[in-house]
Amino acid sequence: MLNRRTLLGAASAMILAVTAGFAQADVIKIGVLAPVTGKAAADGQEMVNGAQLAVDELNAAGGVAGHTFELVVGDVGEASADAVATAAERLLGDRDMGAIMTGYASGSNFEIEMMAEQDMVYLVSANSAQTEGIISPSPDDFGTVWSMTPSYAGYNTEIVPVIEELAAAGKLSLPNKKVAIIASDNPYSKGIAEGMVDSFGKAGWEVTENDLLPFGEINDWRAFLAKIRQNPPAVLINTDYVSANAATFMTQFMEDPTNSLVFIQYAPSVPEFLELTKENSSGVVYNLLGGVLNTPTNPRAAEVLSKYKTVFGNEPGSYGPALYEQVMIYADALGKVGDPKKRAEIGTEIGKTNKQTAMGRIQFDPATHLSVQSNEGVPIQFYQIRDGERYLFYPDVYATGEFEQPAWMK
Amino acid sequence: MGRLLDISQVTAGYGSITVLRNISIGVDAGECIGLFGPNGHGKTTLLQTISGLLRPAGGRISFEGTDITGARPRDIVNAGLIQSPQGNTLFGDMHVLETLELASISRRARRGRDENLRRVFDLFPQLGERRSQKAKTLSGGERQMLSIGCALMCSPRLLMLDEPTLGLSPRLKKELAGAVGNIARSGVPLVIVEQDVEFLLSLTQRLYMIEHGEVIREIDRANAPDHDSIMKLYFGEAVH
Amino acid sequence: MRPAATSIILPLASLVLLLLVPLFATDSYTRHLFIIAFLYAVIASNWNLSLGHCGVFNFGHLTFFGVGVYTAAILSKTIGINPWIAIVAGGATAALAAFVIAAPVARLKGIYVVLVTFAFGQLVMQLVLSQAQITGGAEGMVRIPYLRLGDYSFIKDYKLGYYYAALFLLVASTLFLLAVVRSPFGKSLKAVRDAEDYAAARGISISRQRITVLVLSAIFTGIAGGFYAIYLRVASPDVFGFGTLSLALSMVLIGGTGTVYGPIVAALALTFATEALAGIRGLEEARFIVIALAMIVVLRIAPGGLLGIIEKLNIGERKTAEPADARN
Amino acid sequence: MIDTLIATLVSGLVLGSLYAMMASGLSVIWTTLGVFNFAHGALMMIGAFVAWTVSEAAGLGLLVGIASGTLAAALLGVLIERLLVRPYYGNRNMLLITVMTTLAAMIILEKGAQMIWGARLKQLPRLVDGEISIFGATISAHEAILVVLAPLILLSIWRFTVRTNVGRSLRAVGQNQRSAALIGIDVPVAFAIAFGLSAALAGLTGALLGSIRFITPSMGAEPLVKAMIVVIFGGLGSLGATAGAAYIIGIIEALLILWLGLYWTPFVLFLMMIVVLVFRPTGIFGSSQ
Repeated sequence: MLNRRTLLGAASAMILAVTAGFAQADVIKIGVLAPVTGKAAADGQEMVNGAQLAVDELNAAGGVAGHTFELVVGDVGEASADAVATAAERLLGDRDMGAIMTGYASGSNFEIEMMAEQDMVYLVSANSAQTEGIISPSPDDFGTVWSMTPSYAGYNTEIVPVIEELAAAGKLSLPNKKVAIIASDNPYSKGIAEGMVDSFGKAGWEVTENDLLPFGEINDWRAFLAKIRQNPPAVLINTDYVSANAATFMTQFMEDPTNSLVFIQYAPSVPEFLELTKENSSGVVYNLLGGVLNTPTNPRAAEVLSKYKTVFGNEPGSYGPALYEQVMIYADALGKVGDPKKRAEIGTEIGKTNKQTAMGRIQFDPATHLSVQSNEGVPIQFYQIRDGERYLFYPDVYATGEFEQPAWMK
Repeated sequence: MGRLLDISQVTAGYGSITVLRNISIGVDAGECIGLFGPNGHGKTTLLQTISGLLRPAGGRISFEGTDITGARPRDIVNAGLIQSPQGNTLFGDMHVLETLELASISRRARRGRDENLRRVFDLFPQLGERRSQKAKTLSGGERQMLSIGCALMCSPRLLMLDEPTLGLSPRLKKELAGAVGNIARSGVPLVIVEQDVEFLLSLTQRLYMIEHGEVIREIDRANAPDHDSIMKLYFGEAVH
Repeated sequence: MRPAATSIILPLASLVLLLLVPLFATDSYTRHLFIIAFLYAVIASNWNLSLGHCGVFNFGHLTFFGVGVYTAAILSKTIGINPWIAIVAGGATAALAAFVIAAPVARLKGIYVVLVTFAFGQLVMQLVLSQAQITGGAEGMVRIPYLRLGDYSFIKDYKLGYYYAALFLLVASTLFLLAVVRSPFGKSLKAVRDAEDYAAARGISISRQRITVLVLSAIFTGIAGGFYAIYLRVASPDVFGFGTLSLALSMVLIGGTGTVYGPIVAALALTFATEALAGIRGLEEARFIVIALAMIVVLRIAPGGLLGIIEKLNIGERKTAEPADARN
Repeated sequence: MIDTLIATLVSGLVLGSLYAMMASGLSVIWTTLGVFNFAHGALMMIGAFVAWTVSEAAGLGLLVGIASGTLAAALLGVLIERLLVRPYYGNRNMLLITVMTTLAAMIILEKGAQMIWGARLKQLPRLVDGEISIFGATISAHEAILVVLAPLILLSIWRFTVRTNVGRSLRAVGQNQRSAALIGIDVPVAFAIAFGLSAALAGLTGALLGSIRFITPSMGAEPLVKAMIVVIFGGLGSLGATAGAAYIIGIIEALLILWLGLYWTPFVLFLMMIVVLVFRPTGIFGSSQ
């Protein structure tokens, strides 16, 4: 025991000595923790691209407070715990690391604790329910960790009033007050489905189906759809966010559509969903929290999107612009603090952010470290896809088009 | 020169185990010879080496004057040097006729296919009766017939039979011996590996006695000792 | 008699070196890599006990690891048992799982062993996925309690405590393996591996041996799983995935498996080699290709290491030189 | 209720056709060489990607794409046989070594595909558009083609192995290599043909599936596992048993999804696989030795 204490002391002393010597580095590294390989590589590469875009732009403008930036990628692969931890350790172990960005690295966001332990600035986009779960018991321990996405609570509740409003305004005729919900077995999908069941129930709807699928590749939705066709609900909801699964769902639904409004969680916002479903997705509805708010009243979004497209040649989903903005938020905070080594201070500064971004106006809730959801802040956005175009129809202030009853509904 | 099959100083084995040691054997045109000796002393290994299933570690094998040492089995079959292997199960799930037809796959054999087929069915009428039966449903004797039939379908210029009577009843043995005799009389030179000395003596002109991978004695018709003394020599008193 | 240098001095010297590593590697990243490498070394060397020393081609070895992971996670987080005990309990449940799968494995041969153990792994994974209220389903469990020793907490010490704990685990596992291999039982394993018929004739029960060896190989693998869960504070179903399996398998194969130490050395080498490649942008996928190629090359040209065991797998067929008639 | 049942059976038929094509390829290699090819799913994926590249990226049309995908997979299959399987002929542990080498091949193909084609999902257009209604159950016309095509392909492979000398020699080599060599069959060539044929089947399956599912580097994993279940269920042996088992598994899977839900279906399938392996390792159609 004595031995270990001595060793520990010696080691800590060495670390202090070493870190002190490097305090004046003028190139700050920005880590991106992302699934660059494996199944989620499309998302991961978009994250890297978004961050790279911001870094290049900052460097071209001469850097921030005398510092320029360099991007370092930590690949989490298939997001196994040791892959995420190893990549995170590698980034954390780099003495020039100023901040780490991610869209999502693990499904559980467990790496947040690793970041907080070392006072590393960590900005994350997705899985806000997990982030909230980790941070809200003791927000002060996570001074450097902030989430760009607001609480997912809006996903659970907002859909009911939006649909009822559409019906009341005569834009949507609902044959009955039944809803069928299918979810995939992961906290995101399942949590939202449970929330929706609750919200619809409270509003007096009958939930006719509430199925759960294993998380993973689903190639055949026909068994579920067969049940739907037996007893068609007015609203059909799928909260599986995997775009390939959702695209298959949509295609198989359209083989023999029922008189139901189809709502799919998140997946339709991914660019390839459109490519994959083509005309089959015309009419589908989805919503986004913390997604790109591409509307005339928020010109920032169009600007970021067009920059991204110019450099990388394709349309990004949410993660490219999100990582771009994350780097920019860090850069702003760094500009105020000046010294990249004062990460705790930078974290505090990030917490005070009040900035118009591609996602809306970002402000953070000190209790949860999530961005604040509101029409003036980061709004929940409802979209409808029609003929390959996305129409933002709710909230009205940002609307880029009207909702129209899907062609398959009588 | 001039020997049909000439094996000189061949050494072969499996991995690090040497089975054949500098063995030399020859077969002349029109001749039937027998290989004889205790089990596990290299007779089957020798046939496998000749057929190209095993690559010899040393020595030379030539057939009709052509060097075939280390040639591929398929080329050796094409040359007409055919083996009917021991303890045959052939292709269990293939029909008799299918098997025989397949056996004439080599370029040379394809030409004589119909004639060979007739010859096989003449020789083994039972096979003709069972032509659409799967090989695995045949009796031991019939399998042996099919195996020899396959070899004949290859249009052999030299036929090597590895223990054709193994495990057969005396009656079947006799029947098969008759058939093999017919093949020999039709002019196909034979190399026969057998435990049954009487069977061998009745068919062959010469015998090689093989022990520990070497030829320890060559016996001509002329200097043949009688049956009992051969048995004594190799199997001790206890046989019979 | 082997020279003392290879059997005692070299391992001891390596151990001393590893004990000193934290003095030089003061950053938590390097130490983390060592910890992960130690865990893989435990997995690979124990796998080698069934694969190399007994010739049982167990494709579900990582299942034992996963069982350990979830045991420790559930016991320490859900039930609140001391993490140290939870880690050791991982070994017990893994051994139990090994016992369950051993029954069919003992009866089967060749490819059927591969398939049944693979299926078993998939079955356990499906079970873990489907019991989401206990296991956390697809996303797994997080915030698992961490280790403490008295009032010494294992976090925020730049992983010093975990380093030595993992090293201790590796040393214990290695001593255990050495003891097994050198015991009369270990020698009878060799007899079975090298001549199944002969061993059976001498009254060695082959199926009992296979069961025993699978259970023994699971113990430290399960403990390593428990340690993994407590160390990373996560349990997620990807431990059952193909990625972990093929990485561990490549360690066993590339290490060469005549000895207990081969897979251990390979685990250390491969962990650092792949991590070095992981740092190069744009080559993230390539590192897996490099490992796969290394596996193929070793299988092809390094018979000393790998073909040694392969030769000894599945013994008992005498007609060795015949072209592959390996089915049964 | 009847409608649902019919829809389920049709869905099982689609699955069964897919499994039959995958599993018969696996089975051809198994019966001929005694090799269990873990790269089979990856070859299917390559077929789909090449079909996509030729058809979509190069714009040469879907049929040319499918043909190229099939051919590319076949060539890769022959290459795998040459480099990763042939060196171990005659080794008594060939089966287990090739499990490892083909596993390595799978990793290389999957990761290589990701490097070449990137991470974004891809899809091929369908051979024909529109839907077809069978007894009130609707499937896409493309899937209907798959359902019709699969038995035809299997039948022609079966005829090939029964009627032609090349096909027969594949069977002969599978049943008894030594005897096959002794009647003049070129065993290595037969092996290469078997591998090429099997890989071509995988490639064709991939190219056809690429219009229904999405083309990703890991798209072959699930069909490979299902094909494994099928060959175990049918017994590692004859083509007919494999095809029969494929349809049975397809329908069982569809029924399980209907009755138990997607959630428990994989669990039950794997349990079935273990039970069959333990109690009848030769498969339900195989003769117990």
